[in-house]
Amino acid sequence: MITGKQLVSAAIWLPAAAALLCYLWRSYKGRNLVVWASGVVLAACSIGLYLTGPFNYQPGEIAGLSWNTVISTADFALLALILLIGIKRRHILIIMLALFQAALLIYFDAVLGGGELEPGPAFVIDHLSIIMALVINIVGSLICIYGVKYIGEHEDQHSGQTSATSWLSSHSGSRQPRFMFWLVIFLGAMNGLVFADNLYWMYFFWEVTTFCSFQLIGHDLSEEAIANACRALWINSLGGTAFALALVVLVRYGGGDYLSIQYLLIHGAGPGMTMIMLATALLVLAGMTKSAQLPFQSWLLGAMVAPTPVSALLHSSTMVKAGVYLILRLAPVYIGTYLSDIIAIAGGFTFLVTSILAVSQSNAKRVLAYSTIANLGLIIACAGINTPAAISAAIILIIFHAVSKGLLFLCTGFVEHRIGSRNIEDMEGLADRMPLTTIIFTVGIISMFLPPFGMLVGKWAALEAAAHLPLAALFMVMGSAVTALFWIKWLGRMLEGNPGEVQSGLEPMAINYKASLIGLAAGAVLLGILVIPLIRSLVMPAVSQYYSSPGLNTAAQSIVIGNSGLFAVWPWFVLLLIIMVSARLLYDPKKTKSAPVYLCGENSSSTSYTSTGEQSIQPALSSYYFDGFLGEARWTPTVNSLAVLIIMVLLGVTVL
Amino acid sequence: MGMMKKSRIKSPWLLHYDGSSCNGCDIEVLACLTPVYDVERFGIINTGNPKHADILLITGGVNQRAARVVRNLYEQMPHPKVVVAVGACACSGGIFHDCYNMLGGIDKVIPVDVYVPGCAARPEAIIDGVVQALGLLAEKTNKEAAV
Amino acid sequence: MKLDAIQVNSGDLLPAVKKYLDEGYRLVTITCVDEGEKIRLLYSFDLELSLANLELSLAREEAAPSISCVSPGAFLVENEIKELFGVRIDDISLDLGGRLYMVPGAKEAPMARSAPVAGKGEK
Amino acid sequence: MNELLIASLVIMAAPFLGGLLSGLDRVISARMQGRVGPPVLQPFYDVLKLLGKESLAANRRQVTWVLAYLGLIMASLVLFSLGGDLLIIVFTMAFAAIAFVLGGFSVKSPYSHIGSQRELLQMLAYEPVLILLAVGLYLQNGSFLVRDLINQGQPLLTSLPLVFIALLIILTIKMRKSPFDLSTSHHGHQELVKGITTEYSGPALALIEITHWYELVLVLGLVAMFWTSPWWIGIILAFLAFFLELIIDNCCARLTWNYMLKFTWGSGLALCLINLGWILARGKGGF
Amino acid sequence: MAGITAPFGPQHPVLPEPIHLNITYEDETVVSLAPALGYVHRGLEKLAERKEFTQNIFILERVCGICSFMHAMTYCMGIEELMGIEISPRSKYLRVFYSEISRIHSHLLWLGLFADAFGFENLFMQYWAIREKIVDLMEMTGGQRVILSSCAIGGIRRDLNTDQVTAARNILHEVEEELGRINPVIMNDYTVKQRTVGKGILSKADAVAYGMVGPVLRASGVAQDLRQEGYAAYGELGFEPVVEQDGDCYARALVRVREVYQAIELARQALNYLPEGETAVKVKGNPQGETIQRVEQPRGEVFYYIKANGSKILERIRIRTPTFAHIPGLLKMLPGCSMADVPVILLSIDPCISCTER
Amino acid sequence: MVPITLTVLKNLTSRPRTRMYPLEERQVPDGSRGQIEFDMSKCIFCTLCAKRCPTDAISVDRKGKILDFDPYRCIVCEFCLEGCAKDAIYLLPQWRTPVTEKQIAGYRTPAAQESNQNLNVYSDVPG
Repeated sequence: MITGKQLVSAAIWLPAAAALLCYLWRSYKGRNLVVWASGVVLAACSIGLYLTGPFNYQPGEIAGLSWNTVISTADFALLALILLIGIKRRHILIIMLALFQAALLIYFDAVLGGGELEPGPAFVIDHLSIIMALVINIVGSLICIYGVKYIGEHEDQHSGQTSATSWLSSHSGSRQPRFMFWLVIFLGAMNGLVFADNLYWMYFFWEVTTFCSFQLIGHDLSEEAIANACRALWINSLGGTAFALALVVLVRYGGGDYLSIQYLLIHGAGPGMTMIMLATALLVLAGMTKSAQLPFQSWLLGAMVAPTPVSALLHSSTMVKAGVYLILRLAPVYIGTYLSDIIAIAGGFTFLVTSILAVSQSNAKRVLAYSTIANLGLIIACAGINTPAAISAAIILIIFHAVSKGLLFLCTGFVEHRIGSRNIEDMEGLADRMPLTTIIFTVGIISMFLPPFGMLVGKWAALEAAAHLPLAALFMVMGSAVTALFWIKWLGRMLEGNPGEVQSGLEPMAINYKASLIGLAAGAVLLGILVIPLIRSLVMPAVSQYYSSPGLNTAAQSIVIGNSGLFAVWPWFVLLLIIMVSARLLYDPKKTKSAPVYLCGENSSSTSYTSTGEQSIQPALSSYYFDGFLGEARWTPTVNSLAVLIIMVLLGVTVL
Repeated sequence: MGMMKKSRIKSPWLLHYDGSSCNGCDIEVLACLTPVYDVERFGIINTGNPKHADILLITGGVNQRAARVVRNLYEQMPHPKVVVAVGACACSGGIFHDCYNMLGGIDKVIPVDVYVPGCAARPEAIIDGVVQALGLLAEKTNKEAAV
Repeated sequence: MKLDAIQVNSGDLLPAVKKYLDEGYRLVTITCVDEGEKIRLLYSFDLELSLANLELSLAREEAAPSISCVSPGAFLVENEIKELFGVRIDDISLDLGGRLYMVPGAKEAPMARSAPVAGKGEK
Repeated sequence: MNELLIASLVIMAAPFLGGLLSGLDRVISARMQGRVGPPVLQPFYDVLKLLGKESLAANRRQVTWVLAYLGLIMASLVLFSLGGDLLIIVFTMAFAAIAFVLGGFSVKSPYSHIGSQRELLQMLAYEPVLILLAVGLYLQNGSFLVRDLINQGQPLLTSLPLVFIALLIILTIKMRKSPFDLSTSHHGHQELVKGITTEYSGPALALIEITHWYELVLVLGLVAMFWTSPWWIGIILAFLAFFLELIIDNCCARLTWNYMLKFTWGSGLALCLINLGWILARGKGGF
Repeated sequence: MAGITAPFGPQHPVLPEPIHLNITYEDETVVSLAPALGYVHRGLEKLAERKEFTQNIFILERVCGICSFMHAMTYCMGIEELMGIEISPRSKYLRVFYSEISRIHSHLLWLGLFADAFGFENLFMQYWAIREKIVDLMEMTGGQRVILSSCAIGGIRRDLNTDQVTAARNILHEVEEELGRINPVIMNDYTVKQRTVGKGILSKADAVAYGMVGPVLRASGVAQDLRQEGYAAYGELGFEPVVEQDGDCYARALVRVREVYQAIELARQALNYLPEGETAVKVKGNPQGETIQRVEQPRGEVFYYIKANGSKILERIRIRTPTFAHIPGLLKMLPGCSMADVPVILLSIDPCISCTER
Repeated sequence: MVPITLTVLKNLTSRPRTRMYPLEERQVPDGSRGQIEFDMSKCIFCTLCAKRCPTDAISVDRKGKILDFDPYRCIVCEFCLEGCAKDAIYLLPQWRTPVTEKQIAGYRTPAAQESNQNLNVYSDVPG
C-alpha cells in the first residue's frame, strides 16, 4: 500500500523530475506525453492524500546530510541567483532586497542557529493543506496539459513578430522545453509550500515560486516582458524579506519551536505575545504581496504579458493562493484582535476598489487580473472576520475561484490565439464564430458570482459573517454589485450576433484544449452541484480542526430551503436544464423569421443603415468603460496611498 | 381562437410615421393620444418600434427618400398588420401630388388598408379609420401568405 | 419694385460678407434666382431688423465662392442651392455632395428654370 | 408536500395578480392625467395579442435568455413564498435581471445594446440596497430566512424604518417607473425607442410582460414583508407603496443614469448603513 | 476606445418629424454627429412657380401645419405690396388675432412635446389638453382645426361675428387661468430643471454667428422680434420682445412660456380694439416686381422673396423658414452633451422639419 | 414637485375630460370645413371650379355633362365654392368617413340621374 509519506515526496519530487524530462525531451510529442502522465499521477497523489487523511511527516537524511542544511544551502543558492539577475538586469531594488534577505538569513543561521532547529515534523498535512493540494494538482495539471499545446502555438505565432532584440530569434532551438520546465517544477514548489509546517522550509518554497514566476513572466524576452518580470521579482522579494524578518523575529523573541506553524497556532495567540503578533503581521504582509493585494497589485497586472497558461496557473489559481493560504493558516493566531479587523477592512477595501477598476479595463486579461485580486481580497476579508462561518466561506471561495478563474484565463488564451487580440471589443459576436468557447465562457462567468454555483455560497457566508462589521459589509455589498457590471458587460459583448447568422456547428479544438477547457467547465458545474457534500467532506473538518463550531449547518430544512443560507442546489440545476430544453423546443429556426435589426427605419441591409450622404454604415457598438470617472490613471495613486496607510495601521496595531 | 381574435381587436399597438407630411395630420394623430380624445380607451398605445406594432399609421405623402423608410418599417412589422393612410396627402398625394420629389400617396409604396381623407384629418376621423382597420386586423392571420 | 442690393463680383464677395459680419450683422439667407442665361445670388443680412443685401450675378457654369468659412451657418443653404439649382459652390465646410435632399437616382438640379415642371406623380 | 402545493399555487396566481396590478397602474395613471384610460384587463389583452403574433427573433440566444429571465423570477417568487433565504432570493433576482440583460445583448442593435448597458447600471444602483435589506433582516432576526419572520413579535418596519425608505427609493427602478425608467419604459416617448426590449416582438415580448408581472408581485411582496404580524397590514403597506410609485411616476421627469447612481447610492445606502449601525449599537443585534 | 455609432433616425418615438442624425457616442456623451435631411422635401417652391398666384396661398399654407396662417399672411403681404393694395384696418387686427392664436397653439404644442422629450408624460397630456381649447377656438373662427386657411390676398376670408368674439374672449381667459396652474411646473420643478438647465448652451456671439432666429436668439440675450416692425396691427398694440440671458434649453422654454402669456394679451387687445369695416378688398390685375417680406413665426423669422413678372404665374418664390436657420446651430449645440439630452436639445429649437425642407 | 402633485390629485378625483367620441358625437361648429358637396341641380358645367381647384380634384366633361370629383385629393379649401357662379357647391361641417377603397365621385345632372338610379357613380381611382 502506498503510504502517505511516499505520496508527499512524490507530490514534491515528481514535478521536478517531470520538468527535467520535459526540458531534455526536444520533441513536442514527448513533452506532451510527460505532462499528461505527470498530470494523472499528481492528481492521483492528491486524491490519495485526501483518502489517507491528515498525518505528520519528518523526512529522513539524504546522502548523509540533514534536510535542513540542504534547504538552507538551496536557499542561499537561490538568493545568489536572484542577485545575479539583479546585477545582469541592473535593477537596484532587486539587488538591495536580495542582499538584505541574504543578511537576514545569515543572521538567522549563524547567530540564532535557526538552520538546525527541528521544531517538529517538517511536513504537517492537515485538511486545509489537503484541499490546497487537491486544487493545485488537479487544476494545475489540467493547466499544464493546456500549456503544452498553447506554448507550441504561441511560439509559431510569435516567432514572426517578436522584436529583433529578443533572445529567441538569436538563440537556436525553441524555448518550449524551458517554459514547460519552469511550469511543471512550479507545481512541485507549490505542493512543498502547502505541506510545509516548518516556516523556514515554507520560506524556501516561497522563494522558489517567486523565481519560477520571474522566469515564466520573462518568457517572451521582449523589453516589456523583462521589465514586468523584474517588477514581479522585486515586489515578491519585498514579500520574501518580510517573511525572513518574521522568521528572525520569531526565533529571536519566541524561541526555536515557534518556527512550526502548529506550535505557533497553539501558543501564538493571547495578549502578551506582542512580538509574535508583529511576526504574524509581517507574515500577513508577505502573504499580501504574494497575492498582489492593493498597494502591490502592479506586478500581477504587469504579469499579464506572460503567455496565458502562466497567468492561469500562477497568477490566478495557485501561486497567488499561497499568500491567501498563509493568511488563512495564521487566522487562529490573530483571532479576536484588532489585527483581524484591519485585515478584514484591507481585504474588503481591495475587493471594492479592484472591482471598480476592473470596470474601466478593455483588455480581457487585465479585467481577469483585477477580478483575481478582488476575489483574493474577499478571501482575506473573510480570513480577517475570523468566525468559523467566514473561514469556511474563505475555503469555499478558494476552491471555486481557482477552478472558475483558471477556466476563464484558459478560454481567453484560446480565443486570443484564434482572433489574435485580447481586447473585449474584438470579441464581439464570438457566439457565432466560436459557439463552444462562448458556452464555456458563459459557464465560467456565471459560475464566478451567480446563484447555483459555489462562489455564491462563499459570498453568502462572507456576507453573513460580515454582518457584524458594517464597514466590511458595505465594501462587500458594493463590490459584489460592481462585479456583476464588468462580467456581464464582457459576456454581453461576446453574445452580440447579427440576426440570421446560422451557427455552422462547433469550432475545432485540439485534444489538449478540449481536455482542459471542458474538464474545468465540467468541474465548475460538478462542484456547484455537489457543493454540500463538498462542504461536509472537506471544508467542515478543516474548520473544526482549529475552531469551535464547524461554521455552516448543512442540514436542509426543506427540499428547497437549506438552513441559514445553504440551499439544496440540485433544484437550481434542474431549473437551468428545463430552461435550456424549453428554449430549444420553442425556438425552431425554420418557423421563426429572422428580423432585421431596428435602425430607425433606414435599414439598407438587415444590419447596416443608410446615413448622411446616402452612404450605408454599419452601427458600431462598444461597452461603457467610464474612463472619465473610473480611469486607472486617476484612481491608482490615491488608492495606493490609502492602502499603504492601511498596511501601516496593520503593522502598527500589533505593536501598540 | 376566439379570445385571440378578440384580444387582437382590444389591444392594437400603433406605430405612427410621418412620411413627407406638413405635420398638420401628425398633430391630429398626437391629439388622439391626449386626454380630450384618449385612444388608450381602446387599448391603443403609440409604440415607437415597428417590431411591437400592429397598425402602421402614416401621415403625409411619400417622397423618394421616405419611400425607402416606409417600405423598411412595413417589412419590419410582424404579421398580422394593417396600414392606415391619414390625410389627403397620404391617400393620394394631395396638393403636392405633382411636385418633382413626390411619389404620390402611400399606396404607391405599400398596400394600404384604410384611407382617412381630410386635409388635417380630424381626430374623430382618425379614430374611425383605426376602428375600421381593427376589423381587418382580426381577419388576418399571422402567416406570411395571407398578407 | 426693385430691391436695394449692392452689386458684388465673386472676387470681393468674401471681404464684403466679412465686413458685414464683423459689424454684427446676422446672415439671414442666400436666395438663388435662375433667370435662364444668368443666375443671381442674393445674400441678405439683418441687424436690428434692418435688412442689407449683396447681389452676385453669375453666368451658367461659373462657380461661386463659399462663404461657410466665414459664416458657420451658411453651409446648409449653400448645399441646398448647389443641389437644387446645380450652381457650382466649391469647398463648403460640410459638403453633402449633392445628397442633402435628393436620392442618388433623382434628376439633377430640379429647381433650375430648364427643369420640367411636372413631377413624378400623375397629372 | 404542501411546499409543492404552495409553489404551484403561487406560480399560477401571481401573473393574474401582477396583470391586474399593472392594469390598475395604467388606469390610475390615465386618470391622473385627466384621461379615461384603458379597461383594467388591458394587460391581459396585450399579452394574448402578442402571443398570437408572428414570432420574429434574431437568434436562439435571445429566446433562451428570456426564458431564463422568466424561470428565475418564478424561482425567486417561489423561494419567497415558501419563506426561503432572503439573500438567495436577492441573488436569484440579480441572476434573472442579468439573464434579461444578456437577452438584450444578444442582438447587435444599437438601442438594445445601450438599453442593456443602462439596465446593468440600474442593477448597480439597486443591488446594494437589496443585499443590505437582507443583512438588516439577519441582524434583526438572527437568520436570513423569511419564514422566521412570521413568528417574530414586533414587525420589521419598527426596527428597519430607514431601510424601508431605501427600498421605496429603489422600488422606482424595479418597477421601471419614471424618474428612473432608463432602460425601457411603458411611456411611449423614450429616447432609447424601447431600450432593452427593442429587438423582441410577439411571443418573446409576451413572456417579458408576464415576467414583469411576476417581478411586480415579488417586489411588492418584499414591501409587504415589513409588517407581517397581522399580515393584512403588510398588504395595505404594499398597496400604499404601489400608489406612491404611481404618483411619483406622474410627477417626475426621467433623470439621467449618473443622477440615479448618485441618488440611490448616496441616500439609499446611507440610510441603510445608519439603520444597520443603529441596530448594532442598540445592543449587539436583536438576537 | 471605439465609441457607439447609432442612428437617431427618421423614425424615432421622440421625433415628431423625420430627421436623421448619425451620432457617435462614447460612454453616453455625444462625440460627433452628421445630419441627413430630405425625408419631407416635396419641392413645393417649384409647384408654386406653376400654379396661379391666387392658388399659391393654399400651397404655402401647407408648408407647415402648425404655423400655416403666418406663411399665408407673409405671402399675402408680399403680393399686396407688389400690387400696391392697402388692406382694411379690421383685417389688420384680425390678422394679428389669428397670428397670436396660432402662436399660442404652436407654443403649447411645443411645451407638450418638450416635456415628453425628457420623459414627463403627464405634463405632455396637461399642455395638450389646454391646447384643445385653442384648437376649438380656431375651428370656430377659422373653420379648420389646424390648417387655418382664413387669410386671402387683400384681407381675411371670414369675418368674426359678435358671439364668436365673446366666445374667443372666454376661451382665452380659460386658457390663461389653466396655464397659471401648469406653467409653474415647467418653470421650477426640480426634475425638469435637472434635465434642462445648462443643456445645449448657445452664447450670444454664437447665436448671431450661426444665424439663430426667434425664441432661440432671444433666449441667448438678443432682443430682436420682427413684430417690433409693426406689420399688420402690431404698431398700434405696443409690443416688447421677451428676452432671456443664459441661452440653454431652460431659457428657451422660459421665453416661450412668457410669449404665450404675451400672445394671449395681444389677442385680447386685438379683439377689444377691433375696428368696424369689411374684411376683404377686391383684387384686380397681377403682381409685378420683386419684394422681401419677413414675419415673426412662433419659431422665429420667416423670409419670403417673391419675384413676379406681371403675369398670373410668379417667376420665383423663395422661403427661408426659421428651423432652416436653426439646423446649423443645433449641430453646434449637440456635440458634448449626453445621450439623454439629445432629444431635449433637438426639441429645444422647436424643429419643424416640413418647414425646413419645403 | 408640489404644483404637479396637486394637479395630479385634482385630476384623479375629478371627471376625466375625454370626449367619448364613438358614444357621443360633439356638435361641430357650422362654419367648420368638413367636406365639399355638389348640388347638381344648379351646376351648369362651366368648368370654372375645375380651373380654380389648387389640387386638380375636380374635372368637368362639358359634353358628357359629368363632373368627376376625387374626394381623397380635395383639401376642403372652399376656393371652388367662392368661385362658383351658380353657388352649386356647398360645404358640410361633418368630416368625410374613412373608406377601405378609394373611389372617384362622378356627379351627373338630375335629368341624367333618372336613367341610372344611384346619384353618385363611384369608379375606381386609376393607378
